[in-house]
Amino acid sequence: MSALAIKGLGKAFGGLRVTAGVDLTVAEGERRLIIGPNGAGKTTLFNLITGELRPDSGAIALFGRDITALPSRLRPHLGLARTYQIITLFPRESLLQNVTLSLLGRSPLRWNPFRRLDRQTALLAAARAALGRVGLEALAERPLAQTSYGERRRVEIAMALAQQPRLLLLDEPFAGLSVDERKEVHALLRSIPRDVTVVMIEHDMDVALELAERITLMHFGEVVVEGTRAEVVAHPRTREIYLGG
Amino acid sequence: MAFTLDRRAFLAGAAAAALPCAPAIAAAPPVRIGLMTVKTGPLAQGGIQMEQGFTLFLKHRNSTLAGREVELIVADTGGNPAGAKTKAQELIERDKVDFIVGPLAAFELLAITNYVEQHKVPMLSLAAADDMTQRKPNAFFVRASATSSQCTHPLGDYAAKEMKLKRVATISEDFAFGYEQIGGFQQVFEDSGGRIVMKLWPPLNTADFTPFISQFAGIDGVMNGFAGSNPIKFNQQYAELGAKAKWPILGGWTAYDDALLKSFGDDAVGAISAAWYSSEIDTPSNKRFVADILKEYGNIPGGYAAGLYINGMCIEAALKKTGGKTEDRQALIAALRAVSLTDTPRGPFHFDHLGNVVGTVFIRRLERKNGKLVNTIIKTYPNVSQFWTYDEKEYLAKPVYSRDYPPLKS
Amino acid sequence: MSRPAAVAAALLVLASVPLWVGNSYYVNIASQILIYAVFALALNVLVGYAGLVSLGHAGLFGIGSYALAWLLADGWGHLPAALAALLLILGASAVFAVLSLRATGIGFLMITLALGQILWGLAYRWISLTGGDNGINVNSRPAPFGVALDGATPFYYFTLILFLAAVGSMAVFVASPFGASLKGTRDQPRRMTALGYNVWLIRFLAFLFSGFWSGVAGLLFCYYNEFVSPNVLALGSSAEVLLMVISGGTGTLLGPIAGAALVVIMKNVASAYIERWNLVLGAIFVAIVIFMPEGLVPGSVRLWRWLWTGMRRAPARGGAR
Amino acid sequence: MSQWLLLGVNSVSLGGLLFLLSAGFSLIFGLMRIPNLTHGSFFMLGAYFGVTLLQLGWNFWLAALVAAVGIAAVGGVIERLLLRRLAGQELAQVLVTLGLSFMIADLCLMVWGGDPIPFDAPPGLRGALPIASIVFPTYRLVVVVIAVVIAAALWLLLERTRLGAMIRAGVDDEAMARVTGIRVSRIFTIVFCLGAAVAGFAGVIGGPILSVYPGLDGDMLPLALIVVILGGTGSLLGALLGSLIIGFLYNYGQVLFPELAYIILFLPMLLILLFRPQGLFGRHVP
Repeated sequence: MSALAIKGLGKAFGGLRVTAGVDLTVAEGERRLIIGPNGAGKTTLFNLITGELRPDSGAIALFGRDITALPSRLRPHLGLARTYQIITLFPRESLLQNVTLSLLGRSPLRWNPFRRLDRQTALLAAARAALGRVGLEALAERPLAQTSYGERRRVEIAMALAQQPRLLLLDEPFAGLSVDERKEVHALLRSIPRDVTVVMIEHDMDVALELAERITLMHFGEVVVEGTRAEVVAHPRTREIYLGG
Repeated sequence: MAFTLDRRAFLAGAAAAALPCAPAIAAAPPVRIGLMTVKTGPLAQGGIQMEQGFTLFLKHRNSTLAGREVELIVADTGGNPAGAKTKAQELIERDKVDFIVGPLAAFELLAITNYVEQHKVPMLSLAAADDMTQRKPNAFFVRASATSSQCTHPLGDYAAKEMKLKRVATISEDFAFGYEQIGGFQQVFEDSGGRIVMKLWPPLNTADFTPFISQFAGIDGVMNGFAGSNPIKFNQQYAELGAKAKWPILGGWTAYDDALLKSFGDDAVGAISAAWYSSEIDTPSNKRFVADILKEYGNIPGGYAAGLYINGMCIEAALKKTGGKTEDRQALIAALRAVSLTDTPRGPFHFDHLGNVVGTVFIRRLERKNGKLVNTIIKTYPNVSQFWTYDEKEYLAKPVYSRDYPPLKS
Repeated sequence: MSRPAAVAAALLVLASVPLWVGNSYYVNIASQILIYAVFALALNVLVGYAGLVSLGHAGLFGIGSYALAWLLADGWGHLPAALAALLLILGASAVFAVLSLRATGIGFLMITLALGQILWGLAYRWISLTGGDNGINVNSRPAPFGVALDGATPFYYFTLILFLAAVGSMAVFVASPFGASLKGTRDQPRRMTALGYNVWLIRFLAFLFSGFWSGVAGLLFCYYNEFVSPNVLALGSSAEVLLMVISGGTGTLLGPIAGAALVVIMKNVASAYIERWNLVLGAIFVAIVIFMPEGLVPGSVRLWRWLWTGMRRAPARGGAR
Repeated sequence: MSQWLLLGVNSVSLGGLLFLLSAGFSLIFGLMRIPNLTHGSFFMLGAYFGVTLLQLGWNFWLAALVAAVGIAAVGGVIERLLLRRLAGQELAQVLVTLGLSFMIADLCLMVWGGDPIPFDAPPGLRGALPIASIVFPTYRLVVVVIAVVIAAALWLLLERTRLGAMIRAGVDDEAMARVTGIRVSRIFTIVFCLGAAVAGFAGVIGGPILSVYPGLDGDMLPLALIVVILGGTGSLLGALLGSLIIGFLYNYGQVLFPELAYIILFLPMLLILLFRPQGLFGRHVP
């Protein structure tokens, strides 16, 4: 059974087709990299997988279950998590509260209006652990607004990991990071256990290619090439798209 | 920008003005009068005039009534019921007033009537809600102006008997004051042989009356009960649409109040109205009142200013009767209700056993004389009671005039 | 001062109001402040914690007032009438929520405004039920556990108890996991969905909570005035309570209370001394926006901190010299 | 029959006045995303300015133009001193615009008193014109002409000038406009002044129909809101068509459904909000 199976996925905004007949299959435990020039429809594809956008055609299956019509909010409960290219965190809250919200999302506790959140020791310990995993435990109490961009990127990843995903979608996790930060995030992504399937959009080939087992190249909303790193790099269409064909 | 500190400051100012001729006033504390008026928002128009009328009265009396100094406390209700309630509490519980004068609107009065009665404070109000002196009387209330229907009763009589109108349409704001005015008119007009064929109720904040005016047809006159700023808009639109040329227009006192004359154009000329006050009345006190309001405030007074001036006269007469004493509230209200005056701005009047005025109602025609608009008195109905010529018991057995009562005859 | 000490001091001050304000009139003003504070706190659940600005909340407040007045006039007892009114409020809140939560932002504001105006129109026009602009008189206050609430002081304590219950429930709510979820939907609704939250349902439940306390405030208002008229449902009333929340400080517990005190005092007490009190009130709102755009309470805290650190730093600098 | 014709003509006329009232509101709301709750106050203040000039013996049209300029100045001061620093803070905008409307209403009461002040239409336009079987006040027809002229002028300004292009760019995408080097802050001031000016002008033009009185601001603001919701924000065509629809709804609704008089405008507004939140002719969801 594959982690993600997409068949004939299509989406258009007005007259503009941003996703056209995409087929994509990702095996369980696989590390998949999606590349393509700006406007290729990579983030749109993520939004379709998470349900933030509704496809016009096609089907999406998560671990063998068809989720095409499933409301977006239920998909995290099936083990789907993502990070965003443009950081979408909770600016007024501390790092700990950010990660706690992520943990709460999969806990029935989130409906409880009576108990004090700051007394939920198990939950908070888990949130601290998640921050620890990305090396931010020392900053747990700091308001998000007072952290650096690189730190926020790591919070994004910590929040996604805290959801205990089976399929993790990473939207440009290295964007805007310094060399040192890249190394840290790189190590962090390498440490993700194999029972988590990872699909990543990334422009930075140097770091990304090393992480990926298979690569999908998209252009104008379509899958152009798919294969191993060597196959894709060697493919004439890749050169054509990236080197100004 | 100067903010008037209007409460204690007034007392000081008035006392200073009175000094040269003031007799030695006994050590008794001043009589405290609370004036509930509206000085902010859309109802301020009438509220400001109310304050003018009462202030002038106190000035005429050097702020001394029946030998006692008067302290006036002015409270702005903001023109809403909850505000009126709070201000009534302020006046009664904090300032411990002996009389309440006001409030302006019926819905303000209804919000405080029980409270004021419980605290046994005599209240003199312009608010016209019929039932305040009919089916739900308040033992501490007197009304020297009129009930909503008190003036429109004789107007119905005049329309049927003198104007010989047969089929009349009515139009008034969609609220109790409108219902009661129109109901009173309909009752007497139909009892005198006329017929109301159409009743229209535009919402209070109607910007354009054209959709209503356009519905008039098959009639020989229109009766209106507008108040506030609506009469200006309505009469202008009534004339513009050619309705005025076809059907004579009649109205209650608020629709053609003398204070509105400066705002009307020729559109309103010819309107027939019924009012309990007219600036044209030839009594000494009215001449003085009109001249001084003109001098002090630059406008002709109407019912709001006159009503408050007359309320002041009632308080004065009652105090004279009690020898200036205010402690015995039962005696005070009894004295107030026993007041009977002849030389007042509205002419002679007295109160009935429910505390409502019995007095003259004037039928006026709006005319342009020497370039000025005036309401010329064309007929007077003396000694008009709130029950008109009906038997009180039978009258009170019927429901209060409302949107649907009396009903339209089909 | 520690937090429990501050709370104890505040409770002491509130509980002793009738002893030191001197006159039953001021006790009544204090009751009014508490009633409006409950209302403002209720609206703050939506405005401050859910990021949903309602301009129709006077509708819910008014339904509470009217339902109570009507049921009492119909001969119901106080307790059943109040309970039935609260049930009705929950129902009305659910309808308001289902309709208005089709939008957020300005759309939400406009839908609530339209709903409020429609209710106002009904109250005005459905005379057989509401008495039209004459309103409905309520002739008695309840006597819970045999304590008659007719005087200003007993009624103040009755209001104070409900006020404290409201503040307490808000404090618990805000600190709870559900409160955190609600704040999350305010800041990043899309992210919240991706985290597995049902954003619509969270907002809906918050709306019910807000509507419930608005209704309680409406019941108190009805008992306080012993009178209801369409004025309580008017757009002006909705705007007034919104101004209380914003001027005091949204998303805080003390802000709406401070805002309620400001408006009630300006309207009722200051208006006795300042003829143009509307002008002054407007100017105060504008000044708040200029000097404390986050609202009176957070703004004062900021100013106080700034002064405090400034004062502490100044002598230290002097010593270094 | 003639009643329905009269209502029809009046619907168009009222629509014209409503357009003048709401065009500025729509522009300001569309470009600056500011729900300008002082708009009704601008209308009323314009009417008071106008009537004061008329009482000094000024020509009607000159008075209307000068009142518009005066309100533009008031609007400019408010935008520069207050709204400028509140970009994106909707709650603070609500607080400050409502606070200002309190102040303006009370100042007007202080200066002009509580009595309604009537307006005369300009001489020569005071009578009535026969149209088929009815007579209709000439001035009300002139209002339609004025509305059309203002609509055309605004349209030309928005569609045919460089300033207009910049404004439209701002309406569609503020961030994009900034990137392309448009000085958005100056555009904002210009648009706010323009919107205020049209409102003030409308106050004078509406004077001979509505007169001016305390509370006129509160009567007008909801109408502007309804028109903009119905027509869609930031769309001139939307404001025009929205005004016409409200004109017809108001006139025929009052006659056909007197029982619904109080909700005849808010019910359609609610339905539009629920089922077509971008308005009938709007470009985006507000």
